[in-house]
Amino acid sequence: MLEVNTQNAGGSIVMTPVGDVDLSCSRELQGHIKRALEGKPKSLVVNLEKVPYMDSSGVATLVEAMQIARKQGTRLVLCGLQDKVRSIFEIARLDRVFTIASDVQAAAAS
Amino acid sequence: MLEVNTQNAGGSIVMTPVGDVDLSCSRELQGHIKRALEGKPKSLVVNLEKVPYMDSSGVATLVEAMQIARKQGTRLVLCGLQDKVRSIFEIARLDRVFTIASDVQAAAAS
Amino acid sequence: MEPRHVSSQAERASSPASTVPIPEPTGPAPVRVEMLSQPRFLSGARDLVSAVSKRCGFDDAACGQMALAVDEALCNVIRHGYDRRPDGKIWISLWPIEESGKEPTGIKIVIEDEARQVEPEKIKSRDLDDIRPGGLGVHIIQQIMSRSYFEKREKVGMRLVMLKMHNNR
Amino acid sequence: MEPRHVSSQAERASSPASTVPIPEPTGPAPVRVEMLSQPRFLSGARDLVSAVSKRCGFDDAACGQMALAVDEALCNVIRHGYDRRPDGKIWISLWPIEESGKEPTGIKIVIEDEARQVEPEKIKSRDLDDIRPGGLGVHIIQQIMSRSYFEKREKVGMRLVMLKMHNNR
Ligand SMILES: Nc1ncnc2c1ncn2[C@@H]1O[C@H](COP(=O)(O)OP(=O)(O)O)[C@@H](O)[C@H]1O
Ligand SMILES: Nc1ncnc2c1ncn2[C@@H]1O[C@H](COP(=O)(O)OP(=O)(O)O)[C@@H](O)[C@H]1O
Repeated sequence: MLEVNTQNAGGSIVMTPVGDVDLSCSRELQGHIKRALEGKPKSLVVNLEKVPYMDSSGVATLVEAMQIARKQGTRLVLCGLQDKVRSIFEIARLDRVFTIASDVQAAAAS
Repeated sequence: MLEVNTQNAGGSIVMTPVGDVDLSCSRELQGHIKRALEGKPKSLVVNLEKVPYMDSSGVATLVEAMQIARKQGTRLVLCGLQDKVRSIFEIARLDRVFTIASDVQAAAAS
Repeated sequence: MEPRHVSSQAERASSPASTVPIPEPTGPAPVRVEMLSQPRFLSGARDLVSAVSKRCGFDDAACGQMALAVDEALCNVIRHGYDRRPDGKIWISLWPIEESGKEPTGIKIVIEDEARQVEPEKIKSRDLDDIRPGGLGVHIIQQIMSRSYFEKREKVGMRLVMLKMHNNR
Repeated sequence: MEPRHVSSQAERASSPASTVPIPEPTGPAPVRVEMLSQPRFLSGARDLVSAVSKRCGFDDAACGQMALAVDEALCNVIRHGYDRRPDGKIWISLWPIEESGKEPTGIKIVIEDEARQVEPEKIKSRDLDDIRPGGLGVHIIQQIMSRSYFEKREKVGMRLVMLKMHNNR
């Protein structure tokens, strides 16, 4: 159900989910992220510009991803957060725990 | 409840409602339009670019406006129809009954 | 009084029927809204219908149209059924149309009230060429839905059954 | 089984209470959704809550947050209450908070289920500094709402009462 576009350029992956991320599809996103991390890429950018809404099941998936990424030395960056998505990160005080860039370009440069 | 911005330039009125037009506010729109028509302006442009949604109670208000306008010689033009609003005019086969322009500029020139 | 099931159809008046039978879900609806007959709740009902339709596999344009059809039906209940009384009850029931385990192929939407009963065959819009304010709601519903029909509920009120399939048959 | 009223509160556990009492509407809710415990219906519930909140005078950001709070509460009922069983019932009831004839000053939202009963005081999120996946839903609800509390329903299931005022008190 959840469309996820993934681009791999020289060991750096940009993943762009499309649509609301809630309990009905957060496991799907989890699957995509886990498969991407398995290859131990240099970096994984999760581009949220096409995600108008996310609930805490989506956030949990990203926290898990961050923990796996840290352990294996993959740089995990979130970017393109829309207002509603930014809001949940702020309420959960995770906006300072994640590396958050404005867009994919900034994420690559960060 | 319904925000309606009205500009009067030399006997030509441009009216811009903001928000959904449904049964909860179509009478309000009706009031605004009737007051505008009372002055027998040369033209009345109803700019719908800020109306994401309209139901048949809104359409009825515009049909009534058209009938009053015709009688008194006011030119009534609709413009800026978003997809969902265009769809109801098409279903009701009123898209050819009204003069419909793309935007306010085109409406003035039409 | 409260409708739990859509029962078998007595006194049914069909809109132009499609030839292929549509598998109508029965049993309690997985999503049901109960609302008072107040125009301020129309937007909530619309947005719920649109979101559930989306999850039934319809594209954004179709979801918007389904929201419009439901809005028109609710407006009619508020205006004609309850004469704009604000304390009438309206129920909107939604069923994804699906074979178990498969993706939905359509949606069934039923609107019920406890308002005035009218003969189903009397519920129709004006001639489209007879242009005047109003008289479009039922036409809009029929255009948008694959199939729709009104019926009298068992004791009080009316029921409008609307079916929409992906392939519009 | 079906909740028609929110009755007086026994076994209530309050979240950090505001000092000013909020006028809680009683009686049947003017809008109520009954849904099965399936994640695919979350988006419909969210969009309805957001649209009704809008009609209660909240700005878009607040409406989005209220939709999030309800989503979190529903997720918890689905996961913890019903252990992801798809056939549990959930009720969402909405009341504009208003004096008659005046514009609403807030909204009351109640979520009820027939699922496992737990002690209200045991329902809480993880420490925010103890970063791990999950454990945020209850915190999010408390942050967004002016006031919220869980209680056991009379016979089966839980009830979550959420109040949000314009001035957030
Ligand atoms: N829920 C209803 N209860 C009673 N009568 C209805 C209902 N819905 C529609 N009608 C009847 O059908 C007619 C056509 O409805 P519609 O096409 O929506 O146009 P309008 O409501 O503007 O008259 C109405 O005028 C009314 O007589
Ligand atoms: N509706 C519920 N029924 C039973 N237990 C609940 C419910 N909601 C929350 N809880 C309990 O409260 C805890 C905290 O919930 P939450 O903050 O949403 O985090 P999470 O659900 O990720 O654990 C849950 O782990 C659960 O034990």
